[in-house]
Amino acid sequence: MVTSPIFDLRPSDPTAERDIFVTTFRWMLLARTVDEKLAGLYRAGKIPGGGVYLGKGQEAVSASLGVSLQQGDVYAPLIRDGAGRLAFGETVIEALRTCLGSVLGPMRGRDGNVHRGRPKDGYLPMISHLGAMISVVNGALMAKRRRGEQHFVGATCLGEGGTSTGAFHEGMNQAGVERLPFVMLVTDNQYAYSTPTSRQFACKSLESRAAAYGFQAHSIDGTNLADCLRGLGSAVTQARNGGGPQLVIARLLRLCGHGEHDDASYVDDRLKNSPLGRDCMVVAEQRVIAEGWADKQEIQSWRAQASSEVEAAVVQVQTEASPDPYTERWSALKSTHLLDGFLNA
Amino acid sequence: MVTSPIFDLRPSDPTAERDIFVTTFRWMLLARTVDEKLAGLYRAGKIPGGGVYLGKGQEAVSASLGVSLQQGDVYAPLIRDGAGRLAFGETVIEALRTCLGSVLGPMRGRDGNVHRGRPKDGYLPMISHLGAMISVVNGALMAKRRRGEQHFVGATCLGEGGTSTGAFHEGMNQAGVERLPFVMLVTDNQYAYSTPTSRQFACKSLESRAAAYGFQAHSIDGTNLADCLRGLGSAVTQARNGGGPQLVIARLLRLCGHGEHDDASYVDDRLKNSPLGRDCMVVAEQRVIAEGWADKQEIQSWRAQASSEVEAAVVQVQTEASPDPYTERWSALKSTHLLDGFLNA
Amino acid sequence: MSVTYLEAIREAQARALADDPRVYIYGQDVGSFGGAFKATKGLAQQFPGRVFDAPISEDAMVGSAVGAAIEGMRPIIEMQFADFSTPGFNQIINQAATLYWRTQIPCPITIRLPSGGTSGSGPFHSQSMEALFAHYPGLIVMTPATVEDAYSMLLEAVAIDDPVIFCEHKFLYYHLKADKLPTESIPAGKARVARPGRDLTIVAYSAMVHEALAVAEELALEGTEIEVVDLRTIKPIDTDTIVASVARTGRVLVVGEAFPWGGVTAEVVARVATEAFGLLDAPPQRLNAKDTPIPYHPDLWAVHRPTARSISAAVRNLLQM
Amino acid sequence: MSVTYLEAIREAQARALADDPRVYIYGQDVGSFGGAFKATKGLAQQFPGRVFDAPISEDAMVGSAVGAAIEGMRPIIEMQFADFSTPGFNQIINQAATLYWRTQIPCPITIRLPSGGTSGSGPFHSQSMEALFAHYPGLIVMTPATVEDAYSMLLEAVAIDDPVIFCEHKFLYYHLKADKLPTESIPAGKARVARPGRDLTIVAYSAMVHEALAVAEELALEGTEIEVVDLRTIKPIDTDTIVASVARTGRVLVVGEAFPWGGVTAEVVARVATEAFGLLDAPPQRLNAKDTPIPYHPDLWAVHRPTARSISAAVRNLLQM
Ligand SMILES: Cc1ncc(C[n+]2csc(CCOP(=O)(O)OP(=O)(O)O)c2C)c(N)n1
Ligand SMILES: Cc1ncc(C[n+]2csc(CCOP(=O)(O)OP(=O)(O)O)c2C)c(N)n1
Ligand SMILES: [Mg+2]
Ligand SMILES: [Mg+2]
Repeated sequence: MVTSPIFDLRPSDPTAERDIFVTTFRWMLLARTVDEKLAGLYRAGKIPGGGVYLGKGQEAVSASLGVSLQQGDVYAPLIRDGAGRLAFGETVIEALRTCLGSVLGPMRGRDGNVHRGRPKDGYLPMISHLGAMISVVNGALMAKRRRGEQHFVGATCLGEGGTSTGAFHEGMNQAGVERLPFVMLVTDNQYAYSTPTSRQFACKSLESRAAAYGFQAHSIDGTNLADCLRGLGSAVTQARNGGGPQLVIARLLRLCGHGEHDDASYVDDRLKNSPLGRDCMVVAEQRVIAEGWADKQEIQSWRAQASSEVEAAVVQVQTEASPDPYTERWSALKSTHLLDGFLNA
Repeated sequence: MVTSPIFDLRPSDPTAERDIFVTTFRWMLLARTVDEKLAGLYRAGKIPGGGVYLGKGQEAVSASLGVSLQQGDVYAPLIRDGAGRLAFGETVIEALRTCLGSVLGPMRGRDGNVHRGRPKDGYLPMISHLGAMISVVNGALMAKRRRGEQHFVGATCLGEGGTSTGAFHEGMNQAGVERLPFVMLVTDNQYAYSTPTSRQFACKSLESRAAAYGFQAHSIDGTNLADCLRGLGSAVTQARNGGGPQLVIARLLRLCGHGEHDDASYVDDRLKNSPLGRDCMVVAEQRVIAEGWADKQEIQSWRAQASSEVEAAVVQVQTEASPDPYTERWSALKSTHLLDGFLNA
Repeated sequence: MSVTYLEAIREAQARALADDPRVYIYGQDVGSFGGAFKATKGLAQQFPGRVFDAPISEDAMVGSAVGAAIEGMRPIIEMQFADFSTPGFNQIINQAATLYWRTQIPCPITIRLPSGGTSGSGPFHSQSMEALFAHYPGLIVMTPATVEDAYSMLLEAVAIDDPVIFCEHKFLYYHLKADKLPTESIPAGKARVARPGRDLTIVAYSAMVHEALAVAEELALEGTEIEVVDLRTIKPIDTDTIVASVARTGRVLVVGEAFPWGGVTAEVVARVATEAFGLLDAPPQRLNAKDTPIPYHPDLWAVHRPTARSISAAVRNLLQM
Repeated sequence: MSVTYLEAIREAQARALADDPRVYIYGQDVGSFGGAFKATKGLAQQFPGRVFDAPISEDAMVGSAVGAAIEGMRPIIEMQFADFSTPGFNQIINQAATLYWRTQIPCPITIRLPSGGTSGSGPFHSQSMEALFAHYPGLIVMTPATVEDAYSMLLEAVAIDDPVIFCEHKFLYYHLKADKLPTESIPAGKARVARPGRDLTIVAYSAMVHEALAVAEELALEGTEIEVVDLRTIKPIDTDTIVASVARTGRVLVVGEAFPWGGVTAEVVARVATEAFGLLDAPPQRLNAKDTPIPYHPDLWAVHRPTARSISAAVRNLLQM
């Protein structure tokens, strides 16, 4: 894992609650800062592709998974995992390069926004088709096991809507049959785009799906960082220690539109005013202060540090070249000798 | 439902246990007779397509679903449902015409063996892709509901192996969301072709999948006709009476090869010698005798009746024409004006 | 008053719902939200219970449409993007497309695929999948290029007793406008000469028709008259109209936005070669997208797909042959 | 000793497993049972833990292969029938086929599709799906027609750093025999002149090569020399070899077993029309299966697909042109 140049947020004592909590909180802060910047760039028409998809309200659960993973693990985040990506080792500049279309980004302008990763480092780039990453993670874990690696874990993320896909089912079932060290994090943010959960599934709780695949189930309050750290930490540890596949269901409310183009006016006010509607950033900050782990001023300095990292990255990325279609290698194959000459003339 | 000409097996008093049991048993006998005939024709090289897929050992569970359904219901049987098909209203001759490639069969030689049905009568012809019929039944039920029909039920069948498909998941989930009067019968016959259940799923029991979709679960002993009638009768009744979707898991052992080309040498002897390995025909016959519902001689006469019906049908079908490729209408569209002239020249 | 391509699609669905109680619309977010692109805006409110949200289950969406069709309904299925029809692919080609042939029971379903590239949509929200469906027997594949066709062909699609894959182009959704909805239309299965000419024929469909027309405009200034044939449906293909055009011009360039191996352009060129061989003054030519996934970055995308610029170059080249 | 096409496939897999520890085989019933067609017979026993059964989950089968490939493995995935690749279609075209282009990480997976028609297999166990995969960038599609190619191309498929769709023809499994396995081979991507001739070229692939050769035999008796080109891979297509053949013969018939809209025959005819226009003495022709699902009944099936008989008729017709 390559960490962000100025942000090398490793807890100094990983057993100390304060250290982990504060570290994760700072990843959340950084992710929220990136997201807010992206929203601003979007409104200013500065996103080449035209769209951005944010993780507002989901930072706690996302970052908690990211910090629970380590080098050698496999991680396939999804659409609302800006925080987890950073915590796993993505740099701010990688994120921005992808969203702003810099040719220096990991996807070199070929793919954009949330579709980014670094497969060599175990960080897999999602395709859009929901559920499709699960079996890819399975395969990576099967390969690691076959090679005799040990103590590794694979994890991927999905919204509650994504659990309705056939790919989810086949992937979960496969992880169960192979008894992989796999963590499936489902963040139930109450909507799939505009679709409420009542139109998405009829089970009493998504946790009930764990038994259907031989997974162990965990429930977490996604608005509460402490609970996220506990639940995901425990799921990852169990998977790592031979406990087989784990399904973690986090509950919260998406605090943004599906994408920044969406005003999310369909979101039920009762949900907004319910405990699910709490902002995990606020809840986490309150805890930091209540525990005396940091004061307002210190938090303010973290925020400022996040801001300046993000601003600096944006400035740098905006000077970077976009991909040049005329020097671009228009080839989908590694085996150049097998390119079809007629099509590539 | 058109019933078989000589077999009009309706229980005279549907509340009388004897009547239902004996009626169902006789459908089972008829189905077993058809299957044995098909196996013989297969060995004699008389099956034009070359393959047959039998339901040996699964007659009780299959027929029990068939007799539990009624006119106006939707039924999409699968590969091992010869008995259920007959009980639902397929005639022996229809079955044989399809398997022997008579142009008078419901599929007119275009499709064969188990791929047959009469959609107009609610009897849907399966495609091969496992799990694909579930959502088709859902759609038919949604249409009936939309039209204001009442007290109808839809049912379909699958092997335990078929539950690993994405189509199974999406269909089950959809039935749950729409809260359809739907019965999903999964017959766990311990193998999917050669694959044992340990390589197919990791849940402790397939019943656990009911909760994942908001279904009610039922377990039945597939070797025991009484239990099949009870379990499927109750599931169908509950679905019919507004109880929402029902998942029925029947356990037994496949007593034949995957198809008649397969000697099934991979089947574990322990399973053969376990209660799962009992032949439902034998178990049911014992019950008939023990209860004094019929004696050996009467049962023998039923068997003879089944045989003569099947033999007569085979003789008739063998005189029937096969499809003629030169008069065949080679068109996949109803809208003949939209046929592509170049392709259909 | 003016009406966009997208509004035409909405209006056609409104009319289909109003005219025929057997019609309903099912897809992700199509209900009270009105769809990711707003193609069903207001319809759930206007037709209570007949426009409703699906789970993220494309296989089940299509499968259920077939079941409903067997029971006499005429469902419209909206895929959120054409690209997400892959999980529904099996039900489309093996269930819907074979039903009539197997059973003689018609399968009148319409599957709407918001298709094609728009700037920044990337590899998984930009695909033109018409060729996959056209390859399989039992499907009709429509690719409307105009506001009028978007409206009248969608109404036809719903009325047709066979499954129709309706490829509506996202690039045309907002920008393409007409004065009003049409009252008459060419029937499905017939191509349209979108612009007459005598020097060269461009055969195109969907968004590429407009790129072709732009090239025709450009070359007209130089005295070259390009005939543009809009295929309208790509299964069936109206070979006669194409051959008649080639008979007039002697030169043909076939343009498609899809990937270059196979697809509509290969099929059209192959037909021209077979049916109009003697009418050709030069080898028939094709222009497609590049043989890579569709890139995210607008600068890459603009070169990946054919545009007026690359079409114009191909036309000039062909005119020299 | 003689070796069948099917045995060649088994032997190639045995050798790939023996030569490279990164290779494994995954698919329904491929383990101790040896596969529905016995293409992996004995391999699970010979290579413990490296040949294992999958659940009935084609999507997950392919997805996991991509994940394993990212981690450096070289999986072989067996689909039980090509027709059952549809539930795995999304992972093939959107995950496997785009991985290298998106990330520069190679995706060396081989997906074996038991393809094509055999008597009585019906609409869902007979399909030739090569065109679907060839249309998508990022895949190599092989269609071996001989025992030798079945062996050497499968070994190549496993060695190639890109996803390969290996369409093996079920009709050839048992009947096609060779004396021994080859020690040398033409490289993938190159077509082969299966029989030289001067009067007309038949371009074919997979099982149709043998129908074409039968026709060439038949016509040779009448003094007509047919050249038969076996494409071997249909993505890429070896245009040069085709054009060179057309240069010799001036006439070309392209034969495929797949459905008639689009596909290999359209692509080849389109290329010939574009690249060899001046070399043609008559319009290029195609012959495909009929535009309906594949019928179950042997009598229908025999007329649905091209055979020596219908090819011969098409050849005679083309020779008159
Ligand atoms: C197979 C598939 N169908 C449709 C889509 C279009 N789509 C993208 S995101 C989305 C909603 C996802 O909802 P959920 O899984 O709950 O995640 P959330 O956005 O709420 O985080 C949909 C329908 C898709 N990406 N994949
Ligand atoms: C999607 C799909 N993949 C593969 C197959 C091939 N196939 C046909 S039957 C079968 C085994 C089915 O096992 P199960 O569902 O347990 O039913 P059983 O035969 O035991 O009754 C397989 C793999 C198929 N029909 N559909
Ligand atoms: Mg959600
Ligand atoms: Mg089974």
